Amino acid sequence: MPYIPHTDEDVKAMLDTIGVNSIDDLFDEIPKDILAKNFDIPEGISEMEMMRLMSERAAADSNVSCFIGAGAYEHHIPAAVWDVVSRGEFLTAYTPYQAEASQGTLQVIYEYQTNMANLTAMDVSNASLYDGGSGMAEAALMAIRANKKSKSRKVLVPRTISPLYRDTAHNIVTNQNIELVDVNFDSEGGNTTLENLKQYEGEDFAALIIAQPNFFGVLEDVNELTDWAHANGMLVIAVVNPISLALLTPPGEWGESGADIAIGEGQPLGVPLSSGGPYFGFICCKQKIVRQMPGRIIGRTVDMEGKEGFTLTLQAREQHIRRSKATSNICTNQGLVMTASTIYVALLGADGLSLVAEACHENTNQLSVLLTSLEGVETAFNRPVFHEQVLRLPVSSESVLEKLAEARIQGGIDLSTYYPELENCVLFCATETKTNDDLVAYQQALASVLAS
Amino acid sequence: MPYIPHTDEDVKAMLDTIGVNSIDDLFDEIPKDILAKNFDIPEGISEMEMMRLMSERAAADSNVSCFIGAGAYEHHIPAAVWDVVSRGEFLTAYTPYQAEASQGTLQVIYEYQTNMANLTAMDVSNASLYDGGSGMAEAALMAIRANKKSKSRKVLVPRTISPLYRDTAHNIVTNQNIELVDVNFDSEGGNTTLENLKQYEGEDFAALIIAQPNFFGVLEDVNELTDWAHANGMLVIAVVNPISLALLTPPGEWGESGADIAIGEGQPLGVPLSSGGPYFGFICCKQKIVRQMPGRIIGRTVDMEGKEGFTLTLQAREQHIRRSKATSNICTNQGLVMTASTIYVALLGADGLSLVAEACHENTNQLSVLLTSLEGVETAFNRPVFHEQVLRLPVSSESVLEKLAEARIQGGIDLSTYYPELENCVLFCATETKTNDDLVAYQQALASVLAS
Amino acid sequence: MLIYEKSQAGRRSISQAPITSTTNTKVSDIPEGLLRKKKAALAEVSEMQVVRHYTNLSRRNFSIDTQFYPLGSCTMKYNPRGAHKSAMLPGFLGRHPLAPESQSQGFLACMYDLQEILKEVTGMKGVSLTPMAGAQGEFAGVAMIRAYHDAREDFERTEILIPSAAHGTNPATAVMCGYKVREIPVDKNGDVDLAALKEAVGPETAGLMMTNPSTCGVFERSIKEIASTVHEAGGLLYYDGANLNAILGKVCPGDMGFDVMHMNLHKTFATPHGGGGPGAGPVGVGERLLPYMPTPIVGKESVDGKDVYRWLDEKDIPQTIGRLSTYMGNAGVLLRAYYYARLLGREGMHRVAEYSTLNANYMMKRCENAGFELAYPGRRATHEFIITLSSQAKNLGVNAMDFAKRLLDYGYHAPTTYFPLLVPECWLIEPTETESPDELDGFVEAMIQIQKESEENAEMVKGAPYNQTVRRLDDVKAARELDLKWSPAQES
Amino acid sequence: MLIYEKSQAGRRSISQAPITSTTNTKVSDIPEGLLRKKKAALAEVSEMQVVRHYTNLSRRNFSIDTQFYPLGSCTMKYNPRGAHKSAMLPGFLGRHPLAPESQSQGFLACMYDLQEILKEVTGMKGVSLTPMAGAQGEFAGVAMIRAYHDAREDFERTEILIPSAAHGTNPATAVMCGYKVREIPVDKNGDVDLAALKEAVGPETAGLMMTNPSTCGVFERSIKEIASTVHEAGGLLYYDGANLNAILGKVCPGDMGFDVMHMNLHKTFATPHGGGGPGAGPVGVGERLLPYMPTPIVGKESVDGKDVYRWLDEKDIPQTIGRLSTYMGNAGVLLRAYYYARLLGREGMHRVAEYSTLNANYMMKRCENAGFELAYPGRRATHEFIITLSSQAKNLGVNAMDFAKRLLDYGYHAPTTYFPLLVPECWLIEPTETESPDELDGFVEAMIQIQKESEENAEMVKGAPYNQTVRRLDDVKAARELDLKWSPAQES
Ligand SMILES: Cc1ncc(COP(=O)(O)O)c(C=O)c1O
Ligand SMILES: Cc1ncc(COP(=O)(O)O)c(C=O)c1O
Repeated sequence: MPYIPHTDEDVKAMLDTIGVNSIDDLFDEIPKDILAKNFDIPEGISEMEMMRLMSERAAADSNVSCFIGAGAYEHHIPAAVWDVVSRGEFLTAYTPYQAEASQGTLQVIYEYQTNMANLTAMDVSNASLYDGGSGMAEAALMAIRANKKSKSRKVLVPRTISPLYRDTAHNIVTNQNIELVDVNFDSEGGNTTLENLKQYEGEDFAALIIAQPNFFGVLEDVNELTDWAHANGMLVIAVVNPISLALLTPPGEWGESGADIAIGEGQPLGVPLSSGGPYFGFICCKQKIVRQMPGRIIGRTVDMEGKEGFTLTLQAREQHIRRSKATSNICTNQGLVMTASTIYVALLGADGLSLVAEACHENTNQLSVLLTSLEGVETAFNRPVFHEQVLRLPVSSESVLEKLAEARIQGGIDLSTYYPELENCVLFCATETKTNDDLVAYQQALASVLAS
Repeated sequence: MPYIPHTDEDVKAMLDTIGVNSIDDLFDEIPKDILAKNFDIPEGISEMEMMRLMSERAAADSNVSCFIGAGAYEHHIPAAVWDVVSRGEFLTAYTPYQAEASQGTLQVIYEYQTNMANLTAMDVSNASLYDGGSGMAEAALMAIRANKKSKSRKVLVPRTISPLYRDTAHNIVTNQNIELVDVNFDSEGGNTTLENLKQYEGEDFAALIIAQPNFFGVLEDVNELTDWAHANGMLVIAVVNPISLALLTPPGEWGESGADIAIGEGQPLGVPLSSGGPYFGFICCKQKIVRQMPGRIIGRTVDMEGKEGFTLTLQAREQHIRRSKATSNICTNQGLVMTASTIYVALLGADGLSLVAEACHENTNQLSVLLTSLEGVETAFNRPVFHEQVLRLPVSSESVLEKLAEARIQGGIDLSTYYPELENCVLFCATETKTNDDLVAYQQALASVLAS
Repeated sequence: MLIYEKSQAGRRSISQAPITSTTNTKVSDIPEGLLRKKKAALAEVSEMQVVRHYTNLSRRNFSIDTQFYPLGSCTMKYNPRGAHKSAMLPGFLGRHPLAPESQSQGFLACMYDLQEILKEVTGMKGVSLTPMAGAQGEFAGVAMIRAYHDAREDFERTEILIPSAAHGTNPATAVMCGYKVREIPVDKNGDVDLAALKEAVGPETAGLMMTNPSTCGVFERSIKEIASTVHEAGGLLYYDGANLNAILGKVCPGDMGFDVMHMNLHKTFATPHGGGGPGAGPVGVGERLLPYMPTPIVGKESVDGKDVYRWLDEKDIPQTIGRLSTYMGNAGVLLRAYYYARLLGREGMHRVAEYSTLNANYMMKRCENAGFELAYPGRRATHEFIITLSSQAKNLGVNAMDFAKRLLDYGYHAPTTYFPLLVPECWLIEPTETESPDELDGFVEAMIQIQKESEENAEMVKGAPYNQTVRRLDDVKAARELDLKWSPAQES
Repeated sequence: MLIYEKSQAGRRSISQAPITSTTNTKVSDIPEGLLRKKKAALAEVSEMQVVRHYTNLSRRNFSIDTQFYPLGSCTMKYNPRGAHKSAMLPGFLGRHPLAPESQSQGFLACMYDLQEILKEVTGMKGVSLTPMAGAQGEFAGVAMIRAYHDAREDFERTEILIPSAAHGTNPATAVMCGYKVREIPVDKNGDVDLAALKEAVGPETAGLMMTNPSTCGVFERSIKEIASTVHEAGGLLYYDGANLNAILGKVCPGDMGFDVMHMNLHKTFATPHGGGGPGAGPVGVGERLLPYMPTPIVGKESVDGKDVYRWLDEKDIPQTIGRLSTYMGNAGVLLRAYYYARLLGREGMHRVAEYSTLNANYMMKRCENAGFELAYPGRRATHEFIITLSSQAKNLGVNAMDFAKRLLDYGYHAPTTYFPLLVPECWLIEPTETESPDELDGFVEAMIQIQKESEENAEMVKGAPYNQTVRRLDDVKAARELDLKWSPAQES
């Protein structure tokens, strides 16, 4: 019996203690007619067989050269990260409800909160949300609660924000009659301009969301946008790539007074691509709205003897205390992945993160130069980008990407799926993991696809 | 500077404390003319680059179906084994010289000693030797010290023992003028018979070494051989596969009074093939000769408060105390791998080891049936085997194995390299990791090689 | 000590720095005004310092790998190392979420198989794996209930009924889906108060959310009557699968009358809790809610006699409530659950319920024999049970929290305390099936010891814990003088 | 508690049992008389019990990943996790030692590269990677010295000279190679007594084994005179590379006049010590010993412009001393060392010596300033240094062992005590280059504290340790009442 330690003698002795004859007797309060029949599922197999099956399936999807980004990035993850994270004491602990027996996890979260607050230049961070997309939904809900000046249940959401984020957030907030209002972008720059926003001036919105860099890799004029939103009574929600924050102005310093809430996908900080999860969403905010924050928060305190220690705090926001009046229903979050990010950030430091960001940026630029040297291939937008780029091809991007895939190059994503106006457009990136040979291999593969 | 934490300020402050101007000043006792110049080695690279290089090289050697045994076996290793062994506290500790700060390692070794002693049915075990082959050398040296009745520096070594072991042992003992005397084998049975030994009766030998199963996979008549040796004043050194001991008579029970020393390669107990190492040699013996044992031994004792604890003991045998009169020069042994074996044995238990042994045996038998169904392929010996088998092919085994390798099947080893008389013979095995499809794939590949 | 306190300006784990390419243009193409001015205040430490710091931090945790951890409602069972290893295979870790389907067949096959297994063992008609935890599974479920009523243009249904014993996520979820919550009381036997339920249901009832067994640790015996009551009123039944471990393989939620449910794979399917997550909360639905399932889902087709897997999305499920995560959810957790499901297999599933129930009933009996007061003495334990320490609190001044803290000194993690809220001074104890009777006995012995200590020296017990890395912490100070991050100023 | 004490007959980690094939013939073909009669007495426990047991055991260890561990002569530096990960790549773990060369090019390339790097940084002409630890490297080296003399039919040379400060493996090795050992005294400055050496050398001298810096923690200044003395007498010089960390990249043993040496890759090249092993002890040789190197060695050829690697054995090196291990040695350790060497690279090698020397000299100075007595006060420290606690032993009754045990309570592993034997009450302290000054300072502070404690309350210090999982252990009882394994009888 996999994972069950009981011997026949154990069972007999235990049943005797309980005073029943069989294990089935313990189920005698359950109406007989709902007891399950046999299942049509495979018989149990051994670890050895399963490892082989899993190895074969994992191998089937490997040996590819990946230039897809679109919110999830292939970065080098130091070996130390997952070696330490996989220690049983991190891996198999529960949420730190008994603080004295969970100081390890609690201190890690406190350090994580510090990292995220300092990276974003915000006042406080929570202990993680599920992921970037659902995090944006939580941020929108939080902004609506927090914006005391606004009665609106509407939030302005530029179309330069990831369509996957917008979709996710919409699906989560819509049941509360909250509307995410699309804002168009400048077709030359691929960014959101004041021009695009003008029509909403004077209207009541709870918040404006600003992504930096945006989904196209394009850099928004975040200072201008932030000030515009604040001037119009809106809170500002920043959606940022944490690696980029080593280089780019952090949300806390956008415009005159900084963003009010900053969220994003934590994956770039030491989390493997892993088909999309587990990642983690981060959310930071200004101190004054911390009580509107969803999710767990850890505080530093002292014990009976005055010794420093850490504990869950501000729990009155959470579902297990506040129930239907909670700031969110989130309970289990992404603790382990957040732990990985904490170790990753410690290993890299601010300087290391800068180097990673620079290397990604350079590789992407480099690849862009290589690809646009091919006949008919050009960049789609004329604004500065960070570490990701949109190219327009002379032919259907869908079929080009398919053909590249046959050469085991995952060349990016076909933007026309999400933006009908961006026909033949491909969104790609080249992270620090790519060598010059990798870039040239992409160029050559694309050249031969275009030639064929 | 990889792995060096010092900042420029650190260095300056430290030099100030020391009272020198530069790090180079610290080397001022070294004659200038022997200071090294620049090296012609590659520049340092990053973890990311190195991981990529290593991944590519590792991948180059994979995707093979391995039917080679010959002393190293591909067994399934439960994931828990190396996950736990890789914990920093096991991985990065030193030899447990400070017992109070090393109870983890010490108790593991005590449990390891117990496992090996109980598996072999011997009285005591040490804490590991380097590997099986060098372990046989240590056993021969030990037997010569321990056999008070014999003045001989000669040991009888049947040719059915691994030629790699014989070679290794010879190279190690020869400098002490010790001779390992070859004993021939029965060409029908592939085993060592009393007939083969008869010529040595009456001569003075310190010991007879007996391998069970022997290098050909053939089962020796260990009881008969043991009694013969004892009757002739020799000690008996058993060379055994620890997995086999779940099924086969343990050395401690061979013949009338059991083997005196038992050694072997520990690799089958949870240690990856890993190109030949690190593995570990085990050595067990009768209580009365424990003071002749090489290597570390752990004992159970109590602390000042009477609490159970573990410590290095009988150190007067070892080089760091006894120096030139030590039982061996061994110092660093194979601690971590021995730890892996301890966890492996705990996971499998006696019943699990039996099942592994049976599965290997069956798979090998099964494969043997499949292969000998091909025209001209036959088993080379007529005695019962365990889990390994010699086949005679109708053509050169070297070229057959080469062609199988092209089909990514490693079909076994070419015995004629080691035994000129065993022309066209292949030694192979099929462990529990092989499925029926794997066996059939080998058969089909061989069929097509033979047909070509 | 915090990692920042070990930091030294200029120190680095240099081998982790990527070599930048030769061009050296750096970021000169980014406008100055968009660049960061001041370096973020992060630790500057060596690789060894990092490994040592976090290794030592890990050692300050209780965990399943080191201790018995009978935290009620949390199902702290053994997390197979093989599951971890197989989900960490480079091929799985390296797959981009938007990789083409043609280069994703290995992963998709696992997901498809898992969907099928979960459907079968829950008696549901469809499963979507995408929710990233139990609470998100709840959200998906209630959102589907809403989509169902909306599709029928039944817009009057504005209430979700929830028994008072329910977990906080249930009411919080209902509100996130735009519903009002109406609480239904629980009677003294731990059952839902049927009369109260019957009074509460009506045309405003969108549905009922409940677990069975409930968080009272007992099986809701009138489940079929509850189901028909709600169904007759036009509402749907949501099953909170947090307690699925109690009935896995023995009772299918579908057969109890539930229309929709989530599974906490990080509980019932043994994926590690990770100190707070990640989990996975797939939803299963009956016939009626099939059209509304969240995307993406994995579909299987036969192409030239070969199985080909592909993502199903809005195009395939036009009435879907849509995606709830950026990509497809917590894939790595799902792979671990798949591993676990395959190892248990057909004949292993029901043993989960059987042995977790055996362990709980054995412990309950031993506690009772030792003089501890059961919350529901006439009832069978399910996979968990409740004792109340009210009399200890009243007579000895030692409450449930004191008992819990003292238990840590004995090397056992405390059970869930003060939940469910309706039982005073309660401990919700869930041993799970993977613990041996020796551990259960050791735990009960410790309780007996603490009882004795409480009688002899209550103050000592109230001062617990003593053997942990810190003594009892000041939660009030933590909440009053918020200290939520380290900052350089504060320290220097 | 021992794992056997958690055992229950019939319990099993069932998911680890291989499924046996359908034929079910089992082992009926094996004669009854050769089969085991009674099941071996091993633990019968569940997978979780195993994980929990050994996880908890690991927590009872000091280690580099958790503590500063300045054990002299052992070079306890950071063991990069990346090295571990790359050696654990499935492709490397799965390669059979006898796999065909055509399917081994990845592995062989790593080994070839490592040979080349080691050759270059030691100034040797050839390197064989096969020895499995330092002591086996010594064996290989001395065996080659013997083979060299034998080949010249110079059979009179029966002695190996060894300074008295040498590690025990040196004399033990010499004896294993059939030599007599003659000890050479060390003078009060830690240098070899040159006069005594000159007296000892002669036609019986096969060679001299020594380390430089010696285990006295000082650099042997007269190394060139020592070398010429031995060489002129017809002997060869063996370099014990255990202290290579002190000079890596700064001085090549070849340039000091050594003919042969070993390297402890588990010290200088940062492979983990594993609680006692495994290590790797490659040997490097000068011109004269090239023909005798142990096999196998990896050679490189160019075939059609492509590098092809292959094993060299007796066919290629007919005078080889032969193989010393069943296969090729501790391949996995060698891969880790290769990783480390590549990360350091050309410009990183000499920093090892520089910063380990800086750390040692800094600590030595701080110890001296704090009033501790240095064994060789006039000398520079190398990568390690010695203090003697004789005056503490004499005046306070607190000896080197007591100091060491008390240090454990401060969270630091003790330095090497009572080695080398020639310094009374000594501590050999080796901080290594990977420790930051903060750790070094903390250690010295602890020593100062213990000194104070010894002056104020010697008994307390002599009773240490107090914070470990056991108090001081009874070694005498361990040796007198041998208890070397658990057995069922003994316990029940
Ligand atoms: C009864 C019950 N329902 C729901 C949940 C929420 O699940 P999750 O934490 O996965 O979001 C929990 C988790 O503790 C629970 O115990
Ligand atoms: C000076 C010295 N020489 C030789 C050795 C032996 O090396 P190994 O333990 O690798 O066999 C050691 C190991 O401690 C040593 O310190």
